[in-house]
Amino acid sequence: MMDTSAIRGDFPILERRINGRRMAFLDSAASSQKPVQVLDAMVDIYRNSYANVHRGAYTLSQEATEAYEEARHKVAVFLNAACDEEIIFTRSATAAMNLFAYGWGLNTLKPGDRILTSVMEHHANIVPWHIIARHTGAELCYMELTDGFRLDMEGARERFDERVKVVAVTGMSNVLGTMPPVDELAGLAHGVGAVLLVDGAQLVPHAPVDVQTLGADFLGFSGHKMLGPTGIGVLWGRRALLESMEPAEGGGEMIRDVRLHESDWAEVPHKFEAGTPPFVEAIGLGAAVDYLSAIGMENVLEHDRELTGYALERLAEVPGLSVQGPADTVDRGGAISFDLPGIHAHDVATILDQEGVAVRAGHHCAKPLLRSLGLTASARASFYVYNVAEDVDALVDALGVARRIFGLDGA
Amino acid sequence: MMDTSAIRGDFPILERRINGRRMAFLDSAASSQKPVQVLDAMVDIYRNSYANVHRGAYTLSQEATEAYEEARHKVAVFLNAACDEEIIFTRSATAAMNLFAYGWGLNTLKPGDRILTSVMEHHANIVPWHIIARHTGAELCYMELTDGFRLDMEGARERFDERVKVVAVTGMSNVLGTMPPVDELAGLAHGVGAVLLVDGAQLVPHAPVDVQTLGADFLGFSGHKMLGPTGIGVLWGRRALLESMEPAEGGGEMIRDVRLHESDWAEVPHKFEAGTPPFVEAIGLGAAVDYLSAIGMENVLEHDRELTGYALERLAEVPGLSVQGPADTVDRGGAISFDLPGIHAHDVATILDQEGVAVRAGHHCAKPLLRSLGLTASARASFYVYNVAEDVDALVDALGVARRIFGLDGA
Amino acid sequence: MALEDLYREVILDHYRSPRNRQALDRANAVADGNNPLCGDEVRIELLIEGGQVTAIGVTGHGCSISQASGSMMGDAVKGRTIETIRTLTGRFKGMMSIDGANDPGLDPNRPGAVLGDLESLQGVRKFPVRIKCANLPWTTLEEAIKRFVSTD
Amino acid sequence: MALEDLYREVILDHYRSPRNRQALDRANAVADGNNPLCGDEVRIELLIEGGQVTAIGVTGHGCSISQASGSMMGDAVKGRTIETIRTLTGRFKGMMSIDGANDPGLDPNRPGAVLGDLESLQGVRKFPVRIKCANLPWTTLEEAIKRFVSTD
Ligand SMILES: Cc1ncc(COP(=O)(O)O)c(C=O)c1O
Ligand SMILES: Cc1ncc(COP(=O)(O)O)c(C=O)c1O
Repeated sequence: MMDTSAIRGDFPILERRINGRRMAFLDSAASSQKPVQVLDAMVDIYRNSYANVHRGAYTLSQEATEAYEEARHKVAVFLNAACDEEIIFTRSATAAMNLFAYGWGLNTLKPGDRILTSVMEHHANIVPWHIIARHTGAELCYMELTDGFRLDMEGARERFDERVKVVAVTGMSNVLGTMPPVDELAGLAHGVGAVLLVDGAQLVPHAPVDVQTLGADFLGFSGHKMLGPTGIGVLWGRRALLESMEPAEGGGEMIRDVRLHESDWAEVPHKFEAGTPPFVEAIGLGAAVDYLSAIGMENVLEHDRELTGYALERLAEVPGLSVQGPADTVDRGGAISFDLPGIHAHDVATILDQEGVAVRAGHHCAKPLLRSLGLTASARASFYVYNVAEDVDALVDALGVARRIFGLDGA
Repeated sequence: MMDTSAIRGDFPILERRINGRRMAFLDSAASSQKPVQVLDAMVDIYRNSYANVHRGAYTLSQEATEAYEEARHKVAVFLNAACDEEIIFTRSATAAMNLFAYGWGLNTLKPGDRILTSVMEHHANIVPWHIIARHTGAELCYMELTDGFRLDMEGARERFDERVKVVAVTGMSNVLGTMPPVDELAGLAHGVGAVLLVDGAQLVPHAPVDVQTLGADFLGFSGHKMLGPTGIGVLWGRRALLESMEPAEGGGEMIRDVRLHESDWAEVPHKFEAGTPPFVEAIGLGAAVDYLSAIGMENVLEHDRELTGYALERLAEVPGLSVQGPADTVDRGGAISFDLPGIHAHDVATILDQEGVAVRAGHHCAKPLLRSLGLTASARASFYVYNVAEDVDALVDALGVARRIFGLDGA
Repeated sequence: MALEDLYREVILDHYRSPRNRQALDRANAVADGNNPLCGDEVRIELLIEGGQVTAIGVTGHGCSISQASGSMMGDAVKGRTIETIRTLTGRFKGMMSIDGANDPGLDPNRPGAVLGDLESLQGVRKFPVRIKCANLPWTTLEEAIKRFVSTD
Repeated sequence: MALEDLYREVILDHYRSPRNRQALDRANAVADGNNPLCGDEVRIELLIEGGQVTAIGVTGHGCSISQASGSMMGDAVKGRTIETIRTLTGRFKGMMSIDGANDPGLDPNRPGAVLGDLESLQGVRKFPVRIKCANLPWTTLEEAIKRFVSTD
């Protein structure tokens, strides 16, 4: 069990009152809040040990470099990576996915090749493939959903043949909360000789991930959704695959030698980290990983699940409301999207905000999914380590206010 | 005149003692230190107004979005851009140059086209072009240097013909301090219908830049070299050119619509900012820009110039030492590279560090330049707003120690 | 900020029963607008005859504010000259801007184009992220008219 | 940390007058090594005959530490068997590691391969960024031997 009141004490922003009311922050799936420990770790570097990394033979630079590489090590341990070199720091999950799409895809894919993804992907795992498909002549194909908001594995199986060179799938949908069976997809992908990229933007913050058993070959995620700062993300990849992969960006630190008309690449991970990396942000992410590890990712998952179960129960009390996503908490994370007929999601969010409840409204960067659900927008509440049942109650009460204002109350 | 002692008070790290000695931090060309104002601006957002930008219809998200767009506005004013939309936030200067190379270059260049750059470029303005040249079949050509470490404009002029589609040149060399004549290069580039990208990584932190008179069409730079945080950079571009340019990365926020097999792009600048941007870092950069503007960029340039003049004078006292870069302070920034025969640059840096003096040693991510100078490494001292003459004196004294240890003293 | 200022009854009424929600058989000026952030979409179809909008269709989907704004706009511009519509548009956008509160056009005693029901959208100004929603039908209308004029 | 620990006279002597600085006419094991961070480069050429290194060439450029380490290494491995060289390499790298100070191999009274002049590089351990410099010739030597053995 988690001591949420101690945890809440580490997040000063939760004290903020919104429109005079207690704040229920229910938008962690978009970005989480940060504990003071993360802010302190970054401020400490800036105030005491700041200099560019990997570049100076002097004290501050050595200290900063050590702290940066220590952060890499922390992330490697957090994911149970085979070695620190498998951790590539990027700007974000989006940047990680683009690094892979350009570094691997642009240099590998050919006309006739297939990229297999799913309709529940975030734009970050669709749009880069549109671009790479256009440049290479490869074709983008989709796996569909069941009526129960799960990946339709039966239909999916038929999509796997030797034309498929890469499977790019989310570890947890940011709209539905659905967690597809990555291990099974890995088996299918490897069976046809394809590599598997998992979009871990929602999975890594909310569930224990061991890359040695996950089945994926590459995994991208962002720091800011897992208590870390903005401006930092990670691409994890199997070392051997990273070693044979071309870099996407060129610049300093990623080279062994630069001649006038050619360059040779440095070893991994540096090959993929062109220029001055967001190293203070990486150090912040290291502190976030420490914080999450101290709680225990099993406990984080369990806490989310409990709140999700409670929220699904309470939301069922709201007349007319429908949830887009699995109705139970099996293989499901704590992102709950819902539709309240007669009130547009954007109006829901505005009214909830007035009541101190922060939820997101819109297409959640998943337009193909929303379209396939027959929606143009939905509202979404999502949970993290600092949320409590009281937040769910505030949500349900505020939905009552929205229904009253829109005259849906026993009209 | 600048009040350096008031300025130094804003940089707590300058109090650090290195090996028991006062620290002379002379590596700002690699990365600058940060004033408390910048750290406070970022911590304030994290503690009080943090949520993902552009995504939420609730209070925190509106506050964060406003602060982010306000930072964009500050940078636009700082550069005298025609509008805020011309400011694209990236991870760094390197990322800005890669964004341009991929977004513009990969989608525009054809076999037979030429990319014209100079031998004094940083790897960030060479290696991306190696990659793009390989993908497109375009050819990379170089402008050379004069014996006085200036761009050889006579030779350069002959390079300009209608095959040249893009000119990519530094605004200030991080090794030599040389500031090439951007306006003249702009005339030459535009005369043959080419676009001009200026690598402003050193120029923007150290000199007043007005993009409406500079002559460049695109300009990339990093926040961390101008008192801002790591993880943030800028690509400025003329609006009309940005509007016709393809994005490099795909993801959330950069789209107008995403369908299964195609996407439409959002308006500038969002088209180029895929996913969650490093928005807290942008806000930090906004605070850095405020800090620099309060000093006045004319004063920053003048201060650097005075220290450079003084350092060139004092370094001339060191027997055998040779400076790579213009011998005067005309069109020259405060980065001074030098070679001390008989002591390798790396040894110089180690000894200086023991004396509290932080300088950089190596190829400075400019291998083609160093090779053309017949060197494999050099040491470099560089200045910024918090440096004082005492730092230069400490440098010269420490070089004396190095000479003594290596037995070069009146041997 | 009170929610009642935003969600006036007349707005909810237009949202529930939008006017001019039709595809025109015979339109000669059409534009599509969308708000990429919230996904609101609107299509404006106009029949312009003799410098006058003789028919208008406002379709699409979105939040109560964009839908109500479009519905009211249709009523306000139908039968008006392009000239008058331009004045109306300027006035509406003025009302939605930060200093809109001081617009004398909002004085009901003032002669000239009067916003009528549209004035009920004043409360939106207090919810800055929603201003785009209210403006969406109007910028799309401007676009449709611009296209008509340029091909005229 | 005192600079005297790092820049011992014997190191500076090897730096100024490097031994074995030659290209071999007849090498049968060659490797290039570099340290991308500081730009140090080294080339090791070996003539291996009957399991023994009968000639060695150490060329390249770089800082005093990498140059002196390479120079001393040449002296130490010349005439030795691959076997002994492996022991030496392990001992040298051990000396350069964090707990190298406790390596009994550094006891001059201990029998077996003794590092000799190379022990003067012990001070490098206190300057962690320079450890790579000291190790560069050795990792390159290992690479050269590995290539010889695998094509043998
Ligand atoms: C499933 C998923 N993938 C990718 C992303 C993109 O993350 P970021 O915006 O941090 O790059 C997100 C978050 O928005 C997400 O939820
Ligand atoms: C001239 C120049 N260009 C580009 C860069 C790259 O900057 P960054 O490493 O911040 O991307 C630098 C700094 O290292 C530089 O000095």
